[in-house]
Amino acid sequence: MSRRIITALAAAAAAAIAAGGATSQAQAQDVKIGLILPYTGPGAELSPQMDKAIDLYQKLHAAQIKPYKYTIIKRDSKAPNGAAAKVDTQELLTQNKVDVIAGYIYSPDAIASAPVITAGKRLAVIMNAGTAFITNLSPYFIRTSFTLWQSSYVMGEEAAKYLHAKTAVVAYTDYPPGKDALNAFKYAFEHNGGKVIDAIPAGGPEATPDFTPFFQRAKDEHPNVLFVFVPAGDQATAVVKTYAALGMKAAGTQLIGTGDIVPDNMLQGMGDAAVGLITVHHYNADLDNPQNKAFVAAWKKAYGPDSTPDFTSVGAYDGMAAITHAVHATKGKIDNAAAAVKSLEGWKFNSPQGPIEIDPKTRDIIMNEYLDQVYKGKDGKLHEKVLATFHAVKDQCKALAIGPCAPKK
Amino acid sequence: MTEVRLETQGLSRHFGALVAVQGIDFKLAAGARHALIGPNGAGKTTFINLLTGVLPPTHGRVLLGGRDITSTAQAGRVKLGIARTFQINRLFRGLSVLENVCIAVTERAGAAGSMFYPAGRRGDLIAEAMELLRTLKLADAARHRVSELPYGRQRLVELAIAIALKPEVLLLDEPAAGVPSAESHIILDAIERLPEHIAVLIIEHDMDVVFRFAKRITVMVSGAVFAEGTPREIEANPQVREVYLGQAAQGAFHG
Amino acid sequence: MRRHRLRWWEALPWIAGIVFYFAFPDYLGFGCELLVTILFALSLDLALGYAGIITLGHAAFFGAGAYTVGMLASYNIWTEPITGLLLAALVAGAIGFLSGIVLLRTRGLTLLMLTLCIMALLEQAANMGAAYTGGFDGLPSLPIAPLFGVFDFSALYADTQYLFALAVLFVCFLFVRILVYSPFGQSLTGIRENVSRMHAIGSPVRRRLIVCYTISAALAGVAGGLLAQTTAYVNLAVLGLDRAATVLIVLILGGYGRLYGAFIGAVIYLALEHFLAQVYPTAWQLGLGLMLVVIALFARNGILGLAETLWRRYENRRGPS
Amino acid sequence: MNFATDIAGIVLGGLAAGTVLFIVSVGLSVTMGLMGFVNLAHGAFAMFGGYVVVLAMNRAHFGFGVALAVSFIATAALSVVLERALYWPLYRSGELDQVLFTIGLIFIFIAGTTILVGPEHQTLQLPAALSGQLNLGFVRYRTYSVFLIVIGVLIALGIWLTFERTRIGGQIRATVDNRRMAESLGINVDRLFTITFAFGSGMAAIGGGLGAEFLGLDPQYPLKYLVYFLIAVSVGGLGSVIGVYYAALILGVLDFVLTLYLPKGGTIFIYVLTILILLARPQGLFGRKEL
Repeated sequence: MSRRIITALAAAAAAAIAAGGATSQAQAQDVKIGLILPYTGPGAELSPQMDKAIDLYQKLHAAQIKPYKYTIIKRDSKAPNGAAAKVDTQELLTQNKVDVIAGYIYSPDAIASAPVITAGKRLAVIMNAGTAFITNLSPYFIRTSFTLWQSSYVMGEEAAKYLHAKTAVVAYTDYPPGKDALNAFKYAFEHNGGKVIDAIPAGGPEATPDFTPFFQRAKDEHPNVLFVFVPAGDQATAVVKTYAALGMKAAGTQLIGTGDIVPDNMLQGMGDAAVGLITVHHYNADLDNPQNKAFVAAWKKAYGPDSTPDFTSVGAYDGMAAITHAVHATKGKIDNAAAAVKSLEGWKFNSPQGPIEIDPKTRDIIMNEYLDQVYKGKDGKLHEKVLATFHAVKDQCKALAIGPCAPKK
Repeated sequence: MTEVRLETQGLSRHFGALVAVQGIDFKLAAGARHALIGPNGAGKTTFINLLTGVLPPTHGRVLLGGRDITSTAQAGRVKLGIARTFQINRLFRGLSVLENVCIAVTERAGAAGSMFYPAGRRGDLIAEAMELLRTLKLADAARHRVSELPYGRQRLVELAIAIALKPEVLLLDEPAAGVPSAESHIILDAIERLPEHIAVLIIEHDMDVVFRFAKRITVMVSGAVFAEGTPREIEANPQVREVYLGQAAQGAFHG
Repeated sequence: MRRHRLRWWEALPWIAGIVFYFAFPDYLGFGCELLVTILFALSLDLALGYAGIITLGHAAFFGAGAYTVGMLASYNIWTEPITGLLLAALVAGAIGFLSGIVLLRTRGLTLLMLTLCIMALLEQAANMGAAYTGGFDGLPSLPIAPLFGVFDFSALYADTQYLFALAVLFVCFLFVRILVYSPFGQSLTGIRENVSRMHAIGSPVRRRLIVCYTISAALAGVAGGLLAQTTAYVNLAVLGLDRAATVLIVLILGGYGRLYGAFIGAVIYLALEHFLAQVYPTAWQLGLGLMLVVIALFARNGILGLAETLWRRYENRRGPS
Repeated sequence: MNFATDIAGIVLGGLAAGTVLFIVSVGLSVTMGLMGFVNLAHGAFAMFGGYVVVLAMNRAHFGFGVALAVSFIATAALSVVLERALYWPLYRSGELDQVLFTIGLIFIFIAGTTILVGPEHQTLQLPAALSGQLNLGFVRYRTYSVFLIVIGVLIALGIWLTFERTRIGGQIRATVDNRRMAESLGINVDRLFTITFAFGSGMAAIGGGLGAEFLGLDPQYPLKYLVYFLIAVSVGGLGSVIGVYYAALILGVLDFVLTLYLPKGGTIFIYVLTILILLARPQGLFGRKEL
């Protein structure tokens, strides 16, 4: 008896699944995008910046998207432990039958989901997760954001070449992006004649530590530059404030970092303490190119004059552009992951951040990096000016085949 | 005089500068019915805690059947045959009356560490617990949660748990405390029916209880033994009357 | 005293577990998470619900088990799932035993803080050893050998994992069930209900607590190992306060010291979280918070406690029978 | 840098960090000690207070001091409402039910803040007089740290005097020691709870505002720092104001010096210190009764 019930239930379930599959076939013009971002938990403040960019892309490029229509199904990846993101990925693929997966702010979320992406055979566009080796974990990953090796490597070179620094202290958040930043900076700086005299792990990514003891230590070591990586967020504000409050500039130590310490949407909150900081990043809202001017103008029109896009927004925006390209290139059959990935290998795009390309070998982004300095504009607000531009920068971790970045045999 | 079961020699306990128990030499005979009385704060409960090993003494020794148990831990003394009840109930309030007693019976029988058969399968232990409940007239409440019983019957459970350990020495800390006088007789009846070989030391304020029950009385004042003797001797001792009773309780003393 | 006898309704969770497998093949990933959480909550119930050991650091053992399985698999030393779980139990149990010896002389808030700090220490150690543990990014794509050498763990549908997890939970549940109704379990209950009375009846309280804590830790280790196997992934979060606090909430919500509280709590908490988050990805915590507050205010000892109170009231209204 | 200025830097830095911890945690210690209520949501009141300060300054353009005062009053008022409506029925419940309730409350605060204000973190712009560096004669140091230390001393002194010298302080001490006795002496324990709870929450609000410079401020605040508050309270000893003060300062300075000289140890020191202290003194440094 019970066996019959189970069989009946199973049959009903199978019918339901078949019906679901049929509807997605019927509306071939409809492209379903599963978007996985942390809408709650420590990463919650990053998601709206990406959501807004995704909405804005669809608004600005409705003509390019046609004749296709995007349906975006949002899922919360919650705390950055990979578990929720993995189940989200599974269910988006098996229940919602999405054609493409996008998002992933935290690297563990993308790393945990990699086997599911491979088994589910769908294109997955990484819009923020930065650990360099992620793209090795599944053949269907492409990345439109960045790795810490790109910005930190250039910063390491330029600390030696442009700033003529001889000694540096590195303070970094003690998790993989921080360690990547440290390794990349150290590699480049020391290959250009500099010397990293101390590397200080400064707390974890969640609770904001008191930066005073770390910076006090750095100050006492009198380096030419203090290179800092912390996740963009309230830690960045605390870094800039502590640097200013300890009077390190007067003591002869210049604060430098990746753009994470001066995220565009938080810059105004840092006040004068941020003036003069030098960073390397692939984007800032003041970049002078026509795509960015249009993008920022449209953003401010849509979300108000006090709202500003930042590098996470651009990662999401470019990710949508990549999806649009793949949809057209595969004639709507973007659910054919191999074809979709193939269409994106070597894809070039004029992004608000400047020209970008997807490296056909690594499926990772190739982008410009900019050496920026913060200054106070005539409008009384803080802006960034570009001191130098570095073209077509690849992820150096994979280029140099360091550690887990070396392709697995 | 019969054989001494429990003995203390120069037993003292200090709490910082406060001397709670001061050089007590005390003997409890086998099968004794012995009462310990004294005003509040005289150190009676501390004395019990020293006897049971809850507190280590500052000075002095505790002997059980001639053997020095001063450094034996509380659990060890229970195994040697010293059981006690508490002035304020310490019961397993969320469990049934039967379970309360069964926990004690199982522990005494040395079966409480067994993991791989249900406790309910030890029919012998349950039967023993039920038998005990019957003698204490608690059998009808066996399946009730302890917290649902009237306080007087809860005091009986308190007593039952101690008896279930089959002690040689039983220390009762105000067994009728807090029980409405209308119900206190059930406690007294139970105490009177305790097996004769058990040496019983009872702390009690109610002089009716003390004189009905005790064959011997020790009076403690300010942590030291003030007087000891038969009920008649104690009753006749004018100093005890004065110190212990003060002015207020004149006449309560078997008057 | 005859509570150890099986009752008909005790088959229901397992029937539901099997029906779930056939009815919701797309939800098995979530199902695995649910089963792991139930097992973890069950292990906590043994320590907290039965022995009254209040801990906010149980993820220490969960994480130890997860890392045992994860690191052995990641370096291709040991990938067989069943023995892998036994090893996880062994490692977690050993840590439970050692920390139990040190910690279990304290109680209340002190014990809570000590368990919490031990867990935090392990988490920090795992972060410092990121070269071996993978740290925050974790150990990716763990190879897990097929079950009995035949059934592969599927990444997309998690079907083998689900049945395996269900079987593991069943075995562990039987073990816990036997334990709590045994004389040993009875004496744990005594310790929870009144520890000073247990001393007074001559119970070796500390030894019992250490034994209980060790078993509980070993079971938590199995749960952690199971997580590593079913998700093929392990990272620092398995040792985090997040996981320890969630399992505590799950258990209190369901009702502790009741064996089935772990089931009820996990199902309601996770299902609410999962499905609310699908509908309101940004605001689901509001609904979850409201539910916790309401349950805390109107139920004593969780949902099962509430059910018991209601049942008694109903029986009383019907009059004594 | 010479040795003396090094020491001064360490002491000032550590004291400042400890002071923040003290101001946020002191209310928790008193309410947990007094009522035996496990109020894990204490940090939610600190967050609420911090948001009131930031919003009052950024949107209503209040001064820092005025904003702090407004925040104290607003948070205390909110806490009275919650205490009478929701906490009160749980006083006689088990501590685990209280844990369930307060965690639920944290979720509500997190979600509420996210929905009403947004998920992004808030920055607090200090008045010019408090930013930059201050010359103390023997050393130049971060002005705001010095300011915090002074405020911390004043608050600790104020609370201590209230406890030792006023009627209500005496009542609180009596109730912490023995609630039943206090009730039988005719102390209105219910009213005392409400007043203490409101005051403790108000202090948390001040801490949220004053500490924002170091701890930041976002919806995750109540969970992010919960462990640190609990550590300060348990190390100090439940119900002991002075205990929390010294515990926070000791932990602050020791953690500061250890992270300064052994940064590779990460956040490990605070946990090691807590374990050692609690194993040596389970009731906390200044606690009189078991936790």
